[in-house]
Amino acid sequence: MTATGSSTLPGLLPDLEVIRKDFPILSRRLADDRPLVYLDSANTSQKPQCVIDAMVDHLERHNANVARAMHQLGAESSEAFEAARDKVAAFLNAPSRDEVIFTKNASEALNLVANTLAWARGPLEVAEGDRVVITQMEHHSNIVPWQLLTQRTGADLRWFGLTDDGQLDLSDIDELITERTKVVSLTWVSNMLGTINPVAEIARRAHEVGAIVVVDASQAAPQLPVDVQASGADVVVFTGHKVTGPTGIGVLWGKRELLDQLPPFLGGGEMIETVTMERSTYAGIPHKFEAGTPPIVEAVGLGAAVDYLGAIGLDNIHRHEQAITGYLLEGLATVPGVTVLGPLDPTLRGGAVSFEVDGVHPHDVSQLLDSFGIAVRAGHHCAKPAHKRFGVQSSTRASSYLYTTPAEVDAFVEGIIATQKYFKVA
Amino acid sequence: MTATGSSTLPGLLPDLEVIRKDFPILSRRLADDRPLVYLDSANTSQKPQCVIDAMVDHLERHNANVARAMHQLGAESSEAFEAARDKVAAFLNAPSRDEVIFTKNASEALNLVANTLAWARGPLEVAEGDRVVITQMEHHSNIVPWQLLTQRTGADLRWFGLTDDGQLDLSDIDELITERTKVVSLTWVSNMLGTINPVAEIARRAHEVGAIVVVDASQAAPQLPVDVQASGADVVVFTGHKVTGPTGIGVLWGKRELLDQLPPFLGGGEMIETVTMERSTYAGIPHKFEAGTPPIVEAVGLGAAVDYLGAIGLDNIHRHEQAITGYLLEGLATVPGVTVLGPLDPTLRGGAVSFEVDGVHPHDVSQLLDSFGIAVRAGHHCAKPAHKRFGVQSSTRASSYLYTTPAEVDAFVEGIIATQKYFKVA
Amino acid sequence: MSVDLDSLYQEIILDHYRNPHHAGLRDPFESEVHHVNPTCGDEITLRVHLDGEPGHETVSDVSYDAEGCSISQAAASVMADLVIGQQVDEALRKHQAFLELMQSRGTIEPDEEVLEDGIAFAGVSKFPARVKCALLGWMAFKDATSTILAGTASTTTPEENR
Amino acid sequence: MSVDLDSLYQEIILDHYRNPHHAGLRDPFESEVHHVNPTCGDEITLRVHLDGEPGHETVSDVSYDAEGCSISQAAASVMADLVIGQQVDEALRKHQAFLELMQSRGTIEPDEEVLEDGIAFAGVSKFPARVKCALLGWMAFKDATSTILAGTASTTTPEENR
Ligand SMILES: Cc1ncc(COP(=O)(O)O)c(C=O)c1O
Ligand SMILES: Cc1ncc(COP(=O)(O)O)c(C=O)c1O
Repeated sequence: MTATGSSTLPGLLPDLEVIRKDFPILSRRLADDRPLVYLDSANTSQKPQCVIDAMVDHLERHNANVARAMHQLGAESSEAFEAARDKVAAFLNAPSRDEVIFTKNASEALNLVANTLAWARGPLEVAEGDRVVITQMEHHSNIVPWQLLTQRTGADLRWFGLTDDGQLDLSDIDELITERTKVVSLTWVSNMLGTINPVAEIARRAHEVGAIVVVDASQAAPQLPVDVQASGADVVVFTGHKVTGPTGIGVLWGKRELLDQLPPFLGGGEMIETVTMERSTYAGIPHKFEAGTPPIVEAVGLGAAVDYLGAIGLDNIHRHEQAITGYLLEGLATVPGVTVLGPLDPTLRGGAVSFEVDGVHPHDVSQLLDSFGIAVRAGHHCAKPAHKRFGVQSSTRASSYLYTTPAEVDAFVEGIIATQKYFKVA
Repeated sequence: MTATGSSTLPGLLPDLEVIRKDFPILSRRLADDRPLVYLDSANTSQKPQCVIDAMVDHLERHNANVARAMHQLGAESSEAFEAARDKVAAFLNAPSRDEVIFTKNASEALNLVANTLAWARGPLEVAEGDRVVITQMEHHSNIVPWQLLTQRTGADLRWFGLTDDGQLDLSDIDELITERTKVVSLTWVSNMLGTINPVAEIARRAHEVGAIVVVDASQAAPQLPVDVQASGADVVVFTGHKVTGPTGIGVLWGKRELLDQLPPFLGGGEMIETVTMERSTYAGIPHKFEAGTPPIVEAVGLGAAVDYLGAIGLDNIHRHEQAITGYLLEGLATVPGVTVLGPLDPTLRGGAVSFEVDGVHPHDVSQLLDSFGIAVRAGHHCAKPAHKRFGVQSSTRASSYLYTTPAEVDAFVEGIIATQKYFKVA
Repeated sequence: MSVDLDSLYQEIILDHYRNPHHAGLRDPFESEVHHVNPTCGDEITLRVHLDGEPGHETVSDVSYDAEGCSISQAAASVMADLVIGQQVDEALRKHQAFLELMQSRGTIEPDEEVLEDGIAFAGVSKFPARVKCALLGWMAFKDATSTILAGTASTTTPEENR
Repeated sequence: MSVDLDSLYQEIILDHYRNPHHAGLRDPFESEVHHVNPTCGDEITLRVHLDGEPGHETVSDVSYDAEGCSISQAAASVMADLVIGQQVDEALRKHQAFLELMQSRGTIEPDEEVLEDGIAFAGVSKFPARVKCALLGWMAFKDATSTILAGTASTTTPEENR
């Protein structure tokens, strides 16, 4: 495939062919010698060579444990690990590097907040009678931790519903965000509907009642400039593997005042100040929340990843995603029997497009597309409640990224038409 | 350095020079063009090329999210990830692959057990008046989680003390393990003293009173054949980065009957059966305990690592470690002013040797050794209580592994002598 | 490797998908179960009605309400065809044969005597991600039947998560 | 890179290590603090005694009980020499100068007027793992002094964990 199909599309990354060369997997041939058309980036992104090389260089030349090792390799490894923290802090425009905590993924980061709020004593504690507010478009990872928290503490779990066009329904915000509300946790960008939420506005309302605002930026961080200070949030989380970094690492940024007051999450090496058999005292942030050997080579990979994205520019990536998403929505609009879930205006959304094909189950759609070498996701995308809201059990999702070309979108749309033919629904 | 100094040492791995070639970092030159003498393997092990290559191949050719992705890359990635679980199950002689849970490190695995026992309802619940028993030689990661558990629940934390030669003092076992005891958690091999504990015997006693036995195999798994069934334990944990695998992954093995009864730990994607806004039901093991995107490329690396160790043979590695440790203990015995902490008989211990040098602080010892290219660890090695037991605040630790040669031990012993000279204590 | 779509989507499978046999929930039944494929959300509610002496029961009826892909829907339909009217032993033997076929990765030649239309699913075993789909209804049947035989008839919701 | 051991272990440092000045805990004091280096376990208990008018206090005494490596012990000894008898402002200025020197990675030329024997630690700044050692006593002094000035004299146990 020559990937320059509609390279006149305004907003496309200018060096798209060069960027694609950075990703070794994009030259993979699949069954029947098909080229890979990877449209599952909201699930996990592909990795550029520079990320892989940074990890290999670390493993082959600098590997040692961090903090505790004082020899030359230990110093190199610690420096690489802490440099990754600096890079992530810069990526998020965090006021302090110490506010950046490495977790294993976004899910752990959200559980960290939910658990420490249950264990906190004093004003932060979430207890019986308190309220936690989420939304109906959350990923399961931003639902289940709060269900567990509210079940264990006797607090009350409430949520924003959705409008028919896949936006947050803010009409009952005054009933939801009240004096009782201790936490508001919401996604910045929906992984199913693509919706971009008005995070700063909701944060402002939540802060009026003194609630803590947690923002799940798992889908935002890959494709928008994320400025944690401008976001108004108290906590922002994202996951390494969706920002061209490796698995095994996630990020929790939190305001120092908040993190300082929260009790520790997991106990163990690295998070202590001093330990006796009877009792222990704990380190300051970020170490307080990083028990055990941290994801060292993963941090090195993530540091290289955010450097890579930063060099291309998040604004440019955002424009590219909007251009590709617009083109993909236009393409789908030409196919009878296809219904897109979520906003239809590409400027209101991220690059994940979920849709239904009349008469063909998403499994079967994705199976057919896969036979053409096109990778999409079928199922509930870890957003069962959002699917239920729209009366569907599952959907097919095509999600682009900075390496996606208009020609790939063309192949995808043709694939949908061929699928309809195969199942004799068109 | 020609690393065949005393290659006549009985028990050494026969292909030591070939094995060393598997580890790219071992050819690193440090400052002043010194060859690396890596004696910090109890802190983290070095990685063979096959582990690095397996990770690179996955990232460059097979990267996709697991379980949820149904396309070809998704199938390849899921297969690689689940194959790693099979490999780890075989490595541990686990009765079922489903009993193998991937965590982020050993510390998380221990916290998982401590937290779910607090949250459990019914006979497993650890509550006020119940007792948890640990030992004075535990790593902080097997102390702090139990302190947090007992503080939060009002249960009672007790521990086995140590004898002067660094063994567990089992003289008060009948007072410690009683009808009130719900959990006994102990390390198989001490990371500070090197002591190998009689795990099966303690497990037998603990089971007589119906307690759950948790074994921290973080130092055992790298160097002994670990058969979870023979161990008698209910839960065994270890960490990837110490068995020549990557950081970012740990393993929890637990008996199915136990794991099935425990409530979930972290909530999120992958660990659910079904989710509504009001409530969720959870997947069976192993997924119940694996919230969020798991450490995929790390599992691939860990799978390659346990294959690598298995091909060499854990029995052979154990013999090698004993031979090297014996040689190292002999070497230190020739140096006046050096005191080894822990058992002096190499057959009773693992390959981590902590010691004191009269008149020179461990920081200064390790700094001097580092200037000769020799990497050891100085400090409390995350075992403050064990240090306190022996009246020392910190120590220097030399820890070997399957790639360690007698010539490296010679260099280390000479380094100690040179250190004493530098600080004018000999 | 080649993606052998037609070996997956056999005409028999698509026929059963378009016109599922024995669909809809019916009385009487001794056990009703609800199974979910957690990966994709496919669901089935399934009822089993047994008749006959303890130790010699017959599967008098299997009825179900399923939502899912072509493979899962067709497999439920074929399963109902195969087990209704059979001795329980024989029905469970067919379950076992189907399970083995699905886990075979294309290496087993299915026995048409035992599996009838079920042999059309041989191709599914080469698509690991779809094996769960084909097994959803069968697992529900096994679960419901075992529950009755164990004398603990109730509504259960286990998961299929391999 | 070369491991410049002698730039780390200056003779002055080893002298202070072998014969620490002002060691031992003494009365009177307004604040006592206990600091730990969590990585290695090095510890210091340190007391500060100030005299004089609010706004014009003098450091009358600094006494300490420290357990640690040559660098941390020698740094505490040099620190006590430098600050005892100084105006608080001047003592804190020396703290600041020492901190900057330590964080300089060998790029700052230390001012002997201000730091006296402390200039011997310039080499430490090239060993990132040892910077914490050199700062342990200084951080304890800063903490204890600030506590007195804030009028909240008490025994605190913070950590040094950068
Ligand atoms: C005995 C022991 N237990 C637990 C751990 C913790 O392992 P990790 O830091 O990988 O969680 C270690 C290593 O640091 C150890 O040596
Ligand atoms: C919006 C959103 N939140 C949270 C997550 C969870 O991320 P992880 O699985 O890496 O923990 C995801 C991705 O799966 C996501 O899309």
